[in-house]
Amino acid sequence: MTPTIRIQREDFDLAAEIAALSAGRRDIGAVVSFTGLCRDEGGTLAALELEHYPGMAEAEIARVAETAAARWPLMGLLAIHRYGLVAPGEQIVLVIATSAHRRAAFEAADFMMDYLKTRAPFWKREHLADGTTGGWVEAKQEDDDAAARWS
Amino acid sequence: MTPTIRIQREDFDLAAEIAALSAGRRDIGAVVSFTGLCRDEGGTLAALELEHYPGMAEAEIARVAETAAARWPLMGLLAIHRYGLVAPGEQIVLVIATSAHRRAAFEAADFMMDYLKTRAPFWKREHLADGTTGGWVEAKQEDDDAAARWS
Amino acid sequence: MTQAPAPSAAAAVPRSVRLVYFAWVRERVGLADEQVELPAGVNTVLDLVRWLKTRDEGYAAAFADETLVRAAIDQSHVKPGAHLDGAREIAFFPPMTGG
Amino acid sequence: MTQAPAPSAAAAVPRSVRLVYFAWVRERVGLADEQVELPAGVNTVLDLVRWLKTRDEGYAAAFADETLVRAAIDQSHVKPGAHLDGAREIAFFPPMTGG
Repeated sequence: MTPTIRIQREDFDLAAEIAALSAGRRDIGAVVSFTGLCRDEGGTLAALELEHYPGMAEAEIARVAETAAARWPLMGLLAIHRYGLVAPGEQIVLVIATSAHRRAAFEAADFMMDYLKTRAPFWKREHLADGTTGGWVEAKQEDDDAAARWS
Repeated sequence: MTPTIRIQREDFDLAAEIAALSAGRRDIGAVVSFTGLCRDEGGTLAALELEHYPGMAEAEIARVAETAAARWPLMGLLAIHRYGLVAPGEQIVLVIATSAHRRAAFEAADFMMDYLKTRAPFWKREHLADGTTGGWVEAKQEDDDAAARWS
Repeated sequence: MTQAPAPSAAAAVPRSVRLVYFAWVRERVGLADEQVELPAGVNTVLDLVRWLKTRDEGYAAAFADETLVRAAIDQSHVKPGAHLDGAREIAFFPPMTGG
Repeated sequence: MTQAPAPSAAAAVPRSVRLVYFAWVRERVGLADEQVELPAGVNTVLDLVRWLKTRDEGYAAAFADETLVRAAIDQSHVKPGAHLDGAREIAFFPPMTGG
């Protein structure tokens, strides 16, 4: 099983990605997907700007995916992370895990998101509805705590 | 937030259900979906027959969904369970949870599946590839154990 | 002063309930559903199971393991000790295997 | 018998590395990337941070909190004590906020 990792400016299509992971297979019992969206923060946010470290972003998510693939019996694993400007309601990140059974698929997708949050080199900056550029989003202690659950 | 529960013979469309839960909203940050599929069990299975208790199936899943909605800050929650004959590779069950943050969405979807497995009145019977009718699928201790994690 | 009816008076009223069976419980009983009059002394789910087992070999086979078959009263899960007071529909079925 | 070069000989060779900066580290430094010759005595990531801070106020502001800025060597996360031997690209950035 080779994880699929894509870092792209363009939007993605969950249904098409699940179809690609499932094509020609009849041994998958469980598909778990996580989609992260841009929130409008009560109308104050115009867009999020996502900066990333090209090369390392792919490499680091691939390392996290390999760890997940070694830990759970997965049939498929995919992660897509966008960069550039993303408007409220738009998709930012997608993780899909497929397995024979639900526990592996749930845990692998959950693990991928926790590690991707704390290890993948992406940084968010807020563009506000009033036309100004807000600050860089600060990292949260709860994200570090979430990742620590798996070690 | 009123959970959506559907018990139906027909297949379902994950992308359409997510779109319906997200329509007109810009406050959702996380969407977690679980899709359960019929496995072919190494080519031995021709189909699963799903028997259910009409009325109670809806009522019991609704009770589980209300418990989830009270426990996590969800923006949307959906469960669809099919009955009748389902062929390998086809979809059986769908759960979607949406929230501002990923932890609530992951945990609610995971909880829904564990409880749905052990409390929703559905029973699977195997129809085998050799033309015979196999037995009723036996309940697994691991499903009871999974549900017990939440109490 | 008027006196409240004694509990025994209520119990004496014939109690007609619908029984429904699913999966292999249905197959062994040989019926999907039936309407029965609960005999006197049948007050709990377990009482009902034990009475049903005396009816014929199909029921006896379905309820051979009294701890295995699950029950619902009016479409809510109940334990074997649950009372049947006011029940309209009582269901018996194997452990669930959906999802 | 020929003698292996002493470690000090290797250390004396000028070590040119590419430095890359992201997010507010990039903004404070005022550069997205640059090529630098590592001075003698700069052996670890923390040595490099402390040397960069002496260059001007932008670097000093970027690395004011030495424990906050994260580093990667050749696109893998490293700790402040990591050695720079053989490093081609060293990146500095704030804690990640993707996902």
